[in-house]
Amino acid sequence: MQKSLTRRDLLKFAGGSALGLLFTPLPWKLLDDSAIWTQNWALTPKLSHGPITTKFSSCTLCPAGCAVKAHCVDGLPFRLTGVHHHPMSNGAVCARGLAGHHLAYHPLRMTIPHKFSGRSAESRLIPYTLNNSIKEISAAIDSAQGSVVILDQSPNRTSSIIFKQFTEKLQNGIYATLSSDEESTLLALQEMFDEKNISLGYDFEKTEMIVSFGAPLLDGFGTPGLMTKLYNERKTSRKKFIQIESCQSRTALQADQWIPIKPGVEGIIALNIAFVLLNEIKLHNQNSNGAKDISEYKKNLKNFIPERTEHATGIQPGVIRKLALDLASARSSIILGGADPGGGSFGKETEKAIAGLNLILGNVGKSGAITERKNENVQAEPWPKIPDHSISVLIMDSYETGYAVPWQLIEQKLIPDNNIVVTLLPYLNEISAHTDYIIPTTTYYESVRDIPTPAGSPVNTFAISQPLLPKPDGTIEETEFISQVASVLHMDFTIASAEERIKEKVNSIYSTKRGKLFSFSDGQSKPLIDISTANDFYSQLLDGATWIDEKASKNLVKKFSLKADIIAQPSSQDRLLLIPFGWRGAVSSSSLSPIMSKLFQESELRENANTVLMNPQTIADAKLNETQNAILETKSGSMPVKIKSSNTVPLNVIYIPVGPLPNGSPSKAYLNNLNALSMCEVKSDGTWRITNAAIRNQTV
Amino acid sequence: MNSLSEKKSRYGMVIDLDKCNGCGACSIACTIENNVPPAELKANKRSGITWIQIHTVSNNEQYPNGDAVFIPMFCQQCENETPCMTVCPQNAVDIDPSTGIVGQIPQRCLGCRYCMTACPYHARYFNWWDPQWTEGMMKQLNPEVAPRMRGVVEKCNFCHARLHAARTKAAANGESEINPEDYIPACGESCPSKAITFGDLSDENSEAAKLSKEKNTFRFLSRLGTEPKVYFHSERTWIKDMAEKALTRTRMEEHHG
Amino acid sequence: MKYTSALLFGSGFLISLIVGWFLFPAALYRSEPQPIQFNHKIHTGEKGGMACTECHTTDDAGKFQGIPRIAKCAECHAAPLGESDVEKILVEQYTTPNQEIPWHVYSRQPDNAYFPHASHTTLGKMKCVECHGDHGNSESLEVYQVNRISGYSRDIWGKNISGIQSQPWEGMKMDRCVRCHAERSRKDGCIACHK
Amino acid sequence: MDKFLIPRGLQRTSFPKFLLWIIPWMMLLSFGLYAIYLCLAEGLNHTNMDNRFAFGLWIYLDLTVIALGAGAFFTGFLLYIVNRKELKAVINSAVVIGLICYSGAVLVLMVDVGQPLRAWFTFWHPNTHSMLTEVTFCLTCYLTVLGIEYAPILLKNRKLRQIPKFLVFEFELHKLMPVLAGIGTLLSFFHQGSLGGLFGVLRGRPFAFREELGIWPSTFFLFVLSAIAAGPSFVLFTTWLVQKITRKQLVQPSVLKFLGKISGILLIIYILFKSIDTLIWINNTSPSTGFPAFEFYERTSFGTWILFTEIGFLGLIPALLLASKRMREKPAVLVAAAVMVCGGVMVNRFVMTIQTLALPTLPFDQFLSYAPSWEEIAAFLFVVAYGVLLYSFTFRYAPIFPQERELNFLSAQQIEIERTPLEYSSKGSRVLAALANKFTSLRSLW
Repeated sequence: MQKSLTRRDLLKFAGGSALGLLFTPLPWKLLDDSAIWTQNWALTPKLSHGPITTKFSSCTLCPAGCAVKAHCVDGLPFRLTGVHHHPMSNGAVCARGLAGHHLAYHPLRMTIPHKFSGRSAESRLIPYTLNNSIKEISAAIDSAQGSVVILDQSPNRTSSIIFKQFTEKLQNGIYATLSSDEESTLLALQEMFDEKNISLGYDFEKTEMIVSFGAPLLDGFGTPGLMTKLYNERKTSRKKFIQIESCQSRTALQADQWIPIKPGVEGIIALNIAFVLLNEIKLHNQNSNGAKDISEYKKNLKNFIPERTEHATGIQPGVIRKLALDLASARSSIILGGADPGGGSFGKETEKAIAGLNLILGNVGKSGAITERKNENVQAEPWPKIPDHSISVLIMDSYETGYAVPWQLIEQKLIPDNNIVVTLLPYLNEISAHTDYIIPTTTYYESVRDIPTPAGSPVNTFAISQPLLPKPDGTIEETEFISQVASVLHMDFTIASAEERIKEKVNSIYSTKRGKLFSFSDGQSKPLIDISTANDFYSQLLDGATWIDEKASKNLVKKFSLKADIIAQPSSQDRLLLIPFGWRGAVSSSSLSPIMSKLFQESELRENANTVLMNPQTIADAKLNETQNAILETKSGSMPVKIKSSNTVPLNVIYIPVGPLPNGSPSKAYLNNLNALSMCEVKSDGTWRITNAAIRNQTV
Repeated sequence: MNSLSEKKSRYGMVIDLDKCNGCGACSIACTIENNVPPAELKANKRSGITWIQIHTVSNNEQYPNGDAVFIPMFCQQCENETPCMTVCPQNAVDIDPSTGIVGQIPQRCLGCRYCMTACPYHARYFNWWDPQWTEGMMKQLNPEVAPRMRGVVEKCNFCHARLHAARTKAAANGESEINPEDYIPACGESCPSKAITFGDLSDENSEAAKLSKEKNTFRFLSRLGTEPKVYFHSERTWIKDMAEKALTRTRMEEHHG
Repeated sequence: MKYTSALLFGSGFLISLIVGWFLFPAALYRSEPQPIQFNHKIHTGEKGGMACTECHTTDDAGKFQGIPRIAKCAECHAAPLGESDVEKILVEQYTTPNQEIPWHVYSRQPDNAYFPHASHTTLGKMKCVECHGDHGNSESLEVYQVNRISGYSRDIWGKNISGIQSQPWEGMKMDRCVRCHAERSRKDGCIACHK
Repeated sequence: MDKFLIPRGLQRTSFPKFLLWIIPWMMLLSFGLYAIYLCLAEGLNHTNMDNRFAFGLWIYLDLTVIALGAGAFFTGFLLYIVNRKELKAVINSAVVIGLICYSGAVLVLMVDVGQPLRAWFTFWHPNTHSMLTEVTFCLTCYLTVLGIEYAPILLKNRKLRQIPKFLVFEFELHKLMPVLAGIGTLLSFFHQGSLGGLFGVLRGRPFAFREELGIWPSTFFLFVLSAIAAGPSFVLFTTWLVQKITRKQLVQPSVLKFLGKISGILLIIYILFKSIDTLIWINNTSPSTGFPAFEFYERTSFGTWILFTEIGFLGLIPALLLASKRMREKPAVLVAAAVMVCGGVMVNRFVMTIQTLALPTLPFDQFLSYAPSWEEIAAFLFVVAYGVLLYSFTFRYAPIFPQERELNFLSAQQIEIERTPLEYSSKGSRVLAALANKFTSLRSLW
């Protein structure tokens, strides 16, 4: 008989199969595999299984050029560490350097040339062919009314030589450099001598006393490994760190003595000290008679009796006298200033006043103080010396120096609305966003680069940074670009490849037979003469080694002038003062590995670009409160900022960090005109440290 | 059989706060070493994954009399009643008996975050987002540390992968003990001011063991009785008092007359 | 009539058993051919007479290198030694253009597993065979099967879907490691073998 | 149209009206479902929780609903084991409420964890020291028990009763009830306690940490006590609410009073122990770890007032109200007190979860704040909607309240006069007024 299946029959069937399944591996295996799936799904990357190797190189992220050991998998670096016992870097690499191998893959990285549709914040960035850009740039050079300038931001490389030769071949060409603030005191010192082209360096290791006017000695100055080593050994080596600075910086916190001062009075204090030294203390090594202008210098010092300027500086005369006495009694000392990577130098006159103290104390040309080193610098025109509104074509080799450059500083030299600016830079950042052409050069660890003597080094050194990463197509070496321009302009000018140039340099060093070679792999140094051939020397440098020259022994007995024009007045305190500060290498949006967001975004260790530091009292006076959004105003414009209260900053001052924005890539508008630097006014002497500002509630 | 674990070590760390200048190198080295992804766009101090959080701690004096130290805070490797270990429902956290290191196995973790509420040092981090690297950085991951997936907890384990490497090396040479020089966590190795001393606390002659017994060496929240293995050293008494809550102790005495 | 319900129930039960034991495994694994039919026997047998460790080396840090890179093959096979087609493919497609061979690794463990060969072979005096079976004498490579869900090689779970293995070297899941370590009464934390 | 499903002799609203009632809840349900999808598919970055506030709204609500759901096991315990027959009137309702609370909690928990697919590891590799393991085991087991207890209620459905097998099954199940009640009580005792232990064991959180009595911290026992004290109150409140909404007398007033009485007495005991515990904590436990208790209240927006609200205003007062016979007689007071009891438990759970996490432990750290994201709230609303729907359907198709028939026999015959919603509100049910404005006539809704 017919029987149709009812719903209840279906239930029975289902029940049976359900029970059956429990007796098969199916449900249990599925349970297991689904869990394993969550452990291996495609949302998390897979690791490479290739062989692990190590290579040596040198960091090119800042002039210090620390030695680096790269641990690689499948030939790509996954970890960078320092090289132990290295004479300068001493086994240390800074936070930024540790992540240097990421920079090639930065979100703002560019691998093909780009052209801006205009200069305004709205202008768009258009991908462009290399040939067209070179044609247009060459044409501009050809038809330039004003000067054609190559601005080299990390001088004394072998590339710098090419730049210089190229500009010399042009009738209106200038090869210019922007001094890194680290050596500003030394440069001032060099200018004070009659004899030109001498080059100086700090002999920190042997000195007894380091008096720094705001130089971040322990927060990215010189070679980090060396400075921290000296600091840690200061108990045994009887070294004293004295910091004269308005804010309680990292260095001030750690220094043996911190002398808090009002902002912008460094020059006055320097002359205060000079006064005490020359009038109240019997200096055993009286050196100032070398000065031609000693008499009027002394006469001028009368305005700088500590008591007279106390109201201006806010320091009791006692403090200054004590400091002067310590300096006089120290066997050797170094007095240096400036060098905030964001704030820039104090300006020539102040630097002279500070540098002069070294001359008075006879610190110059003395081991354990400021020594002369053999001058191998590529002679260049200092940027400030270039007349305003005179440049019609500017080529910036903006190979990161780690120091801030406000666009205004560049702009004031350009012929208004009739100029072409080219950046040889693989990133879109605060500088390149203003230019017409961005020619993407190779970046860190992508090509062979030479590491010239770092600024402020007491001896000459040389190292080679060997590439660790593949060179992306579309990028071009800065000198290759120059040679292509040259050929378009039909200049008789052949440019050797980077390797060849470096080989030449190596040969010239080898021919001197001077100095010793420190090898990274075995941590041993051997005299240069022990190396059989120049090629051998080259290959050793390439595999990881630093050449260190002998110390220049001869003492400087030269005529110099001490004159420094300082007005015994502090900067006006009627309004709030805006003071930019930075961390070497972290002063632009592009120069940091995305990993650095750990310090800027995921912790408050480093302030990111839209956070200003203010004294709680100042915040209260301005009728604001902490972590509130506010509007910062200066002559140059206004920008939204977050307020952070801090007891490390003085009253009536707004400290604004020059650094990357949190949360990824910044907007063109930010890059162009909404960043800390653009808020600062660039003075005639090329400084931008102090600007009058106001801050108000966002809602008002 | 391989007798690596027969010798019982207690790895620990002493951090000299007077040497630390808050440069952040340890934090970055740690991040790279352990394949921690860059900050997600929306991530912040509280939701990000930074195994070594460096806090700037001030004594709250007014300018210019203030003083401050930088305190790298990370898993303190508690030894006694390890808060996170005892609460984990499925043994994703445990103490390695041969090293005393508190291990976290993200692949076992179900992401209940109970351990995070248990940790007094806030040194555990949850993957709120899927990890993300730029294309090229993806090829630069440390091949010896497994990346974590969304929805699990992770934390410092004294760069345990480096101990693995050291053990492999020793074993290949037929040795059952590692060479202490082969095992230094990334933070200790990278610290430019050599503020971090790492070593075996149970080994009397190790530098770390010696420093951990010094007068001005202290631990944070030691009165919770969890016996952390990360020590701090500073001549500044105020931070010591703060860390051990010695001040609150005196305040208590006032409070109870 | 009164048996219908039992019949229905039973049939459902039976169908499930068939699905679970036979159809499911077939569906769960995806087969992928190896790029080259490698013959271990030729290399290790009297013809080649090589030891496992001659190709499966460790680096200076003692890290096991797994399947050798193409450079190793090229040491002998830069040019064909014999007439076999397999070798022809090897030379033409891989050693000559210096192209790595995209092997499928039967015993590939997940990224979070740390297995130091040195500790087991050098210190622990274990033989390759104990974990990998007599792979070294195989004449050809069996087809590589991958779990569609977990992405693991089938050899990790073992050939038998039930998880019960006939041979000691079958199956390479964690419980196997744990068992062996337990037998030797080793006290290890999870991170001793996880990274 | 679904008349054939509605229990005999009981009056239920017409199907369209019923549809009108459930549609908004359905919409809420799907809204919540969307939020849950987001959290599961894209990760928990959709919540406002973070590394410092690792637990949030969800855990807090889990603890709360489970505490309130305790009515299920405790009523069962009193009915089947202590043999208080009068509770038969509410047992079914209590069970349904319990089922809703527990399944809801487990559901939210599955969204709360970062890797739900690995949740079963807890059974495969359990850490026996962890309170959470205890909770997970008991919760899942007890949920099964509730399921079994719920089955007979469903089987009372007229259509299902036609199947003889089911009838027998139901009968058998009823014989099983005392056993189930016993198991349920045992399980509940453990997980209610473990939920308290969850925070009591946090050595690293001195605000929550408590000394151990035997193997469990004191919070273990306090949670059990507070749960069984609040459970009956919640059953009382829900029953009253259902009566209001359905405009039906469902249980004898005496039953509610009895529930109130139990609640009151237990609450007095709880308050006693809680006060002792708090005193020990303030004077001993907390300071010994370097955290003087007063600090917790002085550095945060949660002043000591929250402590007094919890123990005094929402603890002692309702306890005394419910304990006194005279007060219980006043229906308004009875219900109000019950609500206060539930509120008290909610505050207690809030303090244990949210405030514990808001308080910093490291000396240089600040007090934290946290506000749930819309996804978190939506996911919770999902559970609410799910609860209301499950209850509505059960109420409509199965006779939950045994006394309903005789209590409503007359009223079912007599013709009622139409009333305006306002009058309902005058009856004292704010909820009713709100709903009344939504729908034309609530009386006929059921």
